Amino acid sequence: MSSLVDVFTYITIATGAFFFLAGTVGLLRFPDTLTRLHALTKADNLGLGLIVLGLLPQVDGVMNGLKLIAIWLLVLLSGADAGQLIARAARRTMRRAAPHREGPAGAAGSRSSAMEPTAKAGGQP
Amino acid sequence: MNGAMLFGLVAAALVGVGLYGLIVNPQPLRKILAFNVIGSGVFLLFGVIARRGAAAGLGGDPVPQALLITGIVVAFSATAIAVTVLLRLFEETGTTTLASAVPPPAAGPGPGQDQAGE
Amino acid sequence: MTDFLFAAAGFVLAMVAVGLVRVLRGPGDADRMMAAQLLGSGGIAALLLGGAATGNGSVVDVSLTLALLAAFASIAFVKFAPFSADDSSES
Amino acid sequence: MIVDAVYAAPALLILSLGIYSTIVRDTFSATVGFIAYGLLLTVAWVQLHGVDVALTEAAIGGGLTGLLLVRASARLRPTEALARAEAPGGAMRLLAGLMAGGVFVVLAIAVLSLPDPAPTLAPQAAEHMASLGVGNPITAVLLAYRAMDTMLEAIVLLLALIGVWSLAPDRVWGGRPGPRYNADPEGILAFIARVLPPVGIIVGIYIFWIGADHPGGKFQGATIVAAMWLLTMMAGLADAPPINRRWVRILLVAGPAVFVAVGVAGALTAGAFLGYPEGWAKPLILVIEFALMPSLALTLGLIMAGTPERPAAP
Repeated sequence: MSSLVDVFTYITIATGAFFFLAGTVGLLRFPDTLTRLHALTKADNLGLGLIVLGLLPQVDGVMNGLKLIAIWLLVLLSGADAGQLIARAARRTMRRAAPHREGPAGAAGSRSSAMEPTAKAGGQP
Repeated sequence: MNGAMLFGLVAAALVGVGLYGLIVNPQPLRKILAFNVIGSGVFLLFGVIARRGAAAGLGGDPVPQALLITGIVVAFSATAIAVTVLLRLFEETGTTTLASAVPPPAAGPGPGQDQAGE
Repeated sequence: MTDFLFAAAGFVLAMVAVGLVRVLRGPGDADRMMAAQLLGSGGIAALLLGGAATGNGSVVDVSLTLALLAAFASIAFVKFAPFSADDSSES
Repeated sequence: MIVDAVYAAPALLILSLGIYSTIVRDTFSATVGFIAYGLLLTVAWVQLHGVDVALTEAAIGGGLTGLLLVRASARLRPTEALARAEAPGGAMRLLAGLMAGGVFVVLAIAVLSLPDPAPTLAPQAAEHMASLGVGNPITAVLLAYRAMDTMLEAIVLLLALIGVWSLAPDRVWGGRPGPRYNADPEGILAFIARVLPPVGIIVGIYIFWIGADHPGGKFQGATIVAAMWLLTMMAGLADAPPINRRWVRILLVAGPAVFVAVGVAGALTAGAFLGYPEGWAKPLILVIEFALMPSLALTLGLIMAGTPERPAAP
């Protein structure tokens, strides 16, 4: 019985560690700030979630288990929000760096105008 | 115990690194940072000494550990004061230079302009 | 089990270290601010794994505090940074 | 083998980050490096079996110092070019490097020649813990054998706050600290400032509460509560009170005043300043902790809020 639980722990923690690897690979390989931020906030938070899941059967006491879950939820909440805020700051910086690219078509221009309505819509929940 | 020794050596190196930064960095904020690096090196050394004193079922000597907590809080309040003094100096003069020949406040970008962005 | 948990903690720490090297190189401030995020998730994961390996239950409380406050520097960054255009300070 | 390598990793990362934030050109980069350095120090304290210290480092180094430094380095950015022009020449750098290297070598020798059965006060601290009724040896040390340090620490924080206030220009003396932050129109910051503080306050009180028997305590708890207050201020949901309000002043001194009063009472009844009469140690420690916690939270929050910048208009 307990060995079955241990197998569960091995598998989930190994998977969680894999997502940390994926996040770091994304950080190294992705071309710009926004995609790198995406890799970091998504993959690492999932990795942490899996590690927490794997550790749950190993901790003693319900209280410690609840605290582990609370840690993951807090990291998710603040990670998602901080990621969102950093992304907005980065976008403002990019726009300020290249204001003339905003209007006409072109690789950079079309990308930033495509992002415009999405971000606006997300801004007013 | 070997691991604690490694932290001791890192602590000694941090004191050296911080001292170097304190001398060569002209920006006062960098000096405050460097001072904090020295401080944390000293704290780490203290932590190693506490760890070496593990006895009576405790993971470390609680007396130096308690002093460390006091030290961290006091270091924070000193940092807060230093940073506030620096920001006020910048607001009043528009510069943070520590050189003795301070340029007159009128020269350079005025402080009002920088504060407007707030 | 203990060795496995330690190995996992070391692996996550290594990933954090590699990520830190990348993130601190910039080019912009926003990239650098990711360092705090990186340690927010990776550092907490390593702490929890190490704490479970050594059976130190109080580590959970340290992680809880870190989880609560890890976003603080990022929030300060967004609130105060003047968004330097392309970071002309770097070549 | 694996265990040793994992144990060594944070130490080496800390050293690298310390070097990075000392030698990198850009001040903002140095600040970010230092924040990461502080977060990793938390891991180091856990490794050195100082979980109480780790909690303090996580709360102060991870939360308040990061906020303080990022704010300052963003505001001081216009001075970068001028400061760089003042950078010392090669000879000076060499001299500084030699001196720093010398200090490192001396300290390293001192570390390597620490006495081998290390001197320790742990048995003495553990021996008397039972008579205090406190399960956490650090709390026992902070509030019994070294209570004077803890009292002076609370007073140092108060002095730091007075120092921060005294930098205010005369016309805004007694006014509200810092700028009034606008409520974030984009909503995210306001959202997190509504969701996080209730959780944070509970965690802060929890860390304070378990401090008697497990790692934790009033400083760590108060720091978390102060950080939550600052979050609502930064999001524009709350404003710092004018510093000339009577309730602010009373709350600030209440904690240290209770501490001093208990100390004086100890001098009268137990024969020593801050001595506890037989059997009264635990209740008196609780009284001090309860009185200090709100004062510390308010003091830390106001230190971070900064110098008064606006007149105290109602």
